[in-house]
Amino acid sequence: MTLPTEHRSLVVVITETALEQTLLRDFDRLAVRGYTVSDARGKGTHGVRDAAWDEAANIRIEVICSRDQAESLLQHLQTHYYADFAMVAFLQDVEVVRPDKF
Amino acid sequence: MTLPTEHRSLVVVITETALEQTLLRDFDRLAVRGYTVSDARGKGTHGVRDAAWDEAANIRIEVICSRDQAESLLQHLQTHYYADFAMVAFLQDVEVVRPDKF
Amino acid sequence: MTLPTEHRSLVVVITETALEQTLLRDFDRLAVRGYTVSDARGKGTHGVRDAAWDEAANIRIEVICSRDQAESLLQHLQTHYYADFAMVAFLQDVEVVRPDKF
Amino acid sequence: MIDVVVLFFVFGLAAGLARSELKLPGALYETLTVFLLLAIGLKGGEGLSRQPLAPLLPQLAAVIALGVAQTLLAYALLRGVGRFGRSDAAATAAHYGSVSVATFAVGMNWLAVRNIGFEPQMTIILAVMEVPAIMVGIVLARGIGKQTDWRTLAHETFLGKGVTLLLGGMAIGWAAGPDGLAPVKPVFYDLFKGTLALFLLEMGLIVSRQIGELRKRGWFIVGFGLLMPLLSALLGLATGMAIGLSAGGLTLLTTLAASASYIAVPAAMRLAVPEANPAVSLAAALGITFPFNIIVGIPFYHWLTTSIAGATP
Amino acid sequence: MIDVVVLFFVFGLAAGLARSELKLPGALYETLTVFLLLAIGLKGGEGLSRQPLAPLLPQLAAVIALGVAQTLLAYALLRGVGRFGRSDAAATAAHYGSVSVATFAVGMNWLAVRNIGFEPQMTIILAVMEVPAIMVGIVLARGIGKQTDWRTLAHETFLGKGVTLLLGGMAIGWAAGPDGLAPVKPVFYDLFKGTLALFLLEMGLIVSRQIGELRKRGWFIVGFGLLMPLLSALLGLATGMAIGLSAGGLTLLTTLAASASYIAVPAAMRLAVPEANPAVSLAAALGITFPFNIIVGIPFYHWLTTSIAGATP
Amino acid sequence: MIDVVVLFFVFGLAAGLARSELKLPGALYETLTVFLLLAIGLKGGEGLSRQPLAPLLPQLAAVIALGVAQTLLAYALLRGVGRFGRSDAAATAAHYGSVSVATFAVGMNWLAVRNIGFEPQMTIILAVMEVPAIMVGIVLARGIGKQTDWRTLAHETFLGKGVTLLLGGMAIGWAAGPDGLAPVKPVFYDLFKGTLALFLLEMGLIVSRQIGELRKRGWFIVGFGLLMPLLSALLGLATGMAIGLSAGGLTLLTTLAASASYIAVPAAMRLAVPEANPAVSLAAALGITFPFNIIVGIPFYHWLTTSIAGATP
Ligand SMILES: Nc1ncnc2c1ncn2[C@@H]1O[C@H](COP(=O)(O)O)[C@@H](O)[C@H]1O
Ligand SMILES: Nc1ncnc2c1ncn2[C@@H]1O[C@H](COP(=O)(O)O)[C@@H](O)[C@H]1O
Ligand SMILES: Nc1ncnc2c1ncn2[C@@H]1O[C@H](COP(=O)(O)O)[C@@H](O)[C@H]1O
Ligand code: NA
Ligand code: NA
Ligand code: NA
Repeated sequence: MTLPTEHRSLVVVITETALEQTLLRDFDRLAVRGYTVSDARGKGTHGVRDAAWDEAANIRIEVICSRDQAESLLQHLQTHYYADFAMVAFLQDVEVVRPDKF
Repeated sequence: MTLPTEHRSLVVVITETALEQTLLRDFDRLAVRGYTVSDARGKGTHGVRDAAWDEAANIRIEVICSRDQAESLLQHLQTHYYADFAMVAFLQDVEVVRPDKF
Repeated sequence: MTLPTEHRSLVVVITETALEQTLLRDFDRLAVRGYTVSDARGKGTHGVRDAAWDEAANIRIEVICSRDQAESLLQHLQTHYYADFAMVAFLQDVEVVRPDKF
Repeated sequence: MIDVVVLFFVFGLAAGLARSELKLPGALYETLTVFLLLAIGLKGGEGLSRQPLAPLLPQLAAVIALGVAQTLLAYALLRGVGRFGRSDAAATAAHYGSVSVATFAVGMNWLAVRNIGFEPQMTIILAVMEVPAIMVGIVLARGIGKQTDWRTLAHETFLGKGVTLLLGGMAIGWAAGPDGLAPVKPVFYDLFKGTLALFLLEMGLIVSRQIGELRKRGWFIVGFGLLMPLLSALLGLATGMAIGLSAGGLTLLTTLAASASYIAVPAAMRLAVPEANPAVSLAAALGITFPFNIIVGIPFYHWLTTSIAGATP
Repeated sequence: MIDVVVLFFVFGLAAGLARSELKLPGALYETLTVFLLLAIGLKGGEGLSRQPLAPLLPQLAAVIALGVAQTLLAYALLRGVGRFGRSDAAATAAHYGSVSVATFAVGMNWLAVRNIGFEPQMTIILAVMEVPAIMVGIVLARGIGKQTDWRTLAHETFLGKGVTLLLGGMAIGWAAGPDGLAPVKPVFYDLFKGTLALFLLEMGLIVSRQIGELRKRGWFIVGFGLLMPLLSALLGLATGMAIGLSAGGLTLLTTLAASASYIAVPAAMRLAVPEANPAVSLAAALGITFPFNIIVGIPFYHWLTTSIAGATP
Repeated sequence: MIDVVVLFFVFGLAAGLARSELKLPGALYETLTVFLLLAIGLKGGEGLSRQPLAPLLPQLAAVIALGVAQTLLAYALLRGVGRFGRSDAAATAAHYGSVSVATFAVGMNWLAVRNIGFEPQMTIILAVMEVPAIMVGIVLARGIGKQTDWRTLAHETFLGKGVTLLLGGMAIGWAAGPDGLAPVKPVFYDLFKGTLALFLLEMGLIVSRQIGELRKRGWFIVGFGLLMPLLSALLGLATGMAIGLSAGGLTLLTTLAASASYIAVPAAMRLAVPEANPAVSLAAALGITFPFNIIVGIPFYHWLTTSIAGATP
């Protein structure tokens, strides 16, 4: 059996919890149709963020979308947030069965 | 140094918390040997699910397995759940060092 | 538009919460520059770990780094932990826009 | 005067509607739920430990019939007047045929603040009334075919969080009796009202999220959410009089009948009738019926009880 | 004698500095915050329900001016003496021009343990004083240009968790009055001090994480974190005398002025002045000023109040 | 009569065995643990503040010896009779040579309900007895080689959550004394029993998950889990008589000796002796010994104390 799948991009953003509402509003404006958020902690160039309180907590956002939209999301993050916020973002390739959904 | 790795598939399912027990029972029946679950929230065609209470919460399930099993898992989800539940699922490629484990 | 991206490796480790501090100390020693941790539960050859209490809870660690470093992290885990701990680790390919950060 | 716990609900609702950043941790909501269910169970069990259990059986049979009747009535209205599809009608009817623990807790609190007593078996009636509507709803949606996995469903229903905690609390309260319970009363009794207040604050926030759905659905659902509890209340009142409850018990049974489930039933319907849209049922039960009952309904049901049924406190 | 709630803080601090494995769940910290904010609000609202509200207006105007003055003073010191860049100075100044609810709670507790009363409007003053410094800080960083999304910002500020819970609690307390509140007092009043103790234990752990940053920053930030509250305290004392507060009210207003925000302001600055380094402001406000105020400051401010201002309890 | 808090445990166990959907949030379990540890610490510290500390030293030496003796005895049984491998025997022995705070709390509650007093130093004995078995267990598994990272281990052990909270609570209780503690007693004292009840409900759920493992392991582990606490109890009783404890103190020390750690030791062994299978030790300590001790053991140990040792309450 071979399932007919199509390729899409997965954007993962790891950043400060304080940005959650702002980013999700941005995403809405950029016509993102869906996203998933979970809580995280971590370490990076902005130091240890151990989630002891909201100020030191991270979130992890995932968006599945077309390659084009993925690139414009990354571009948007780079322009507006990379300089001032604890943030990491990356792209991955995924296969989905309902291509029209993403 | 090059580590000898083998390729497997990673299935990621994002869906309603209410389905957790049901899906995990299904997976057991489909001979899945391991899975990982974490809590999430999100937005999609079924609206905003902000995890304020269980009814509006999501989970994120990961299964590492063979390509074949991954496809039959996706097939199973598509047949039984895609129509009626808030659910997103996708496939990715991963490299592992203990191929017999997955 | 095509965003100039570079490829890096993503190491994902799913293991017992009890190992969190130990692993993160190891990672620091292995010159890992950043990581992200989130809470999880799951099932594997060590049985069901349902996160009812810390003893039965899992964590999920992500590290983005060079392929070389990724392989030595996996090697380290294999040597020190695979035998005695509930642990799964795998590699994936990711694209990033700030290659010097990883 | 409106009870202070209801003011917490109104505050949560207002904060949610004003899109405040206020958000309570999920673990707190779950903890409050566990606490309230246990506390209600303990109190009921303590009362039952002081009386014989046998006379309960006919009362339980009566409230099971009450649950079935409410579900059928709601189904008829939703199909006939609301033009709902079969599955949606069945699922929503099950919500209204079942009961809401939070509404019960507000009713208990309303009586306690006014020093009106009620029968301890109200707790067991609460636990029992959760279930029949679920069964009826599934049969309405599916017929008595083999499609339904009744074993799993019975498991989910009888061993769900709500029923487990209510019955477990009752068993403990019954086994320990008033003296045995004394050590845990500073937590489970003295903190009940304050905890209920916090819980209702969260309920207000959750209810505020139903407004969008309500706006999409139009007026029928609002009308149904207001009318159905009143009809159910009358059925409840009649049942309560038939089984000979006191004024406080009558008010509580009427309140229970008027209430619509938003925890046990949605979870069960999601699995047993997945094609029904859960948003519609929740919008009605949570967005209309719950606020109506706790703000206006309970005092009105008590007035009904004392005036129409002639019961005296 | 040092209050027992402060001992919990010292313990948390010590455990954090000794790198103990002690870690409290994030949901507990959030829950304690919600509880304390609501409890402070309820208490203030209950008091206000017994007095006319009109005379409050000039007092509120005075404390708004106090907040603005503190922010400008802090900005001048940070720019002039500390050689901070514009954004960092503005953001840090906003922290010091605003107030800390935790410090206020310790002050309330200090007075309660000593049976010293204070005006109920102190709660509304607390809520009001959170805000002006944020506005001033943004204008200092940005000018009055169009870059700032004031609408979003006003939303974040006025409908943030802290202000929502304080004002909501006050509204409930005011509407319910002393009798109406009685049912929830076993939770929100009787458990206040113990809950504050647990909260301060967690604060101690959080403060201990600021030490690394402080070490990197050198002595100016330590000096500023000690001097600025003293200057603010004097401004607060003067303002309190001008608006005619009692001894307890004076102590609390002085404490409020001396305190530096570590919740509302960091969140607002993060979004409005993102280029400012949040670690610096937090290290000063949390790592120096907060411990100083709750351990040494509050008793000292009360002594100031009673001796210099000549107020008698 | 069985204590009400134990009924909560039985209920949790029954719900777990019946595969109920009941699940408490992880953050609640952690919060309850923190609360109980702090409360036990405060109570102990308050008592110690009223007596000289010097006479404690020989008592502490005696209980350290008691912990070492229990660990060696358990190791001998597991190796000799149970045919356990070296690592598994050492790790399991460490569980039984150490102590369980939850069992201690149930014992405290048992005495409190019966108005039987005990020495305040029991808390410090509890904290001290957590540790020696860990050291002995590691040496039994590894020898005194260099493989063990003793520094990290000492850190984990002495600065683990349990010891930190017990000692921190004691320090606060000792520094504040009875009067200083008064403001936080409505939380840490009055809510102790109810909180313990909720905690034991969760323990019941956790214990129910051990049954599968027990079934796999066969009868030796069940027998060991019942016999070992009885042997330890006798050692504890003898030690207690030697150091001159009161009847309540004797009962508690016997209970402590009989108890097996399921928090501190598993965590330490996981890191220091990773090749030992943690499931076996936990199944015995949690699945057999814990329920045995809290349901049957404590009343029996008290009976032993009063009859064999001739102590009078
Ligand atoms: N190399 C990395 N791998 C995985 N996560 C990272 C990495 N670097 C940073 N992070 C995550 O991204 C957050 C912000 O990173 P930074 O801006 O580097 O401080 C950190 O708190 C981590 O959670
Ligand atoms: N494009 C997407 N990218 C990432 N997650 C998504 C996406 N669409 C939906 N989701 C997640 O999947 C859940 C169910 O999706 P849906 O069935 O579209 O409502 C949502 O609540 C999100 O958590
Ligand atoms: N095939 C798998 N796919 C996804 N997660 C897994 C898989 N196997 C194990 N895990 C996760 O890794 C943890 C440890 O695995 P194990 O060592 O196999 O018990 C489990 O508790 C799961 O969370
Ligand atoms: Na009903
Ligand atoms: Na200030
Ligand atoms: Na022992």
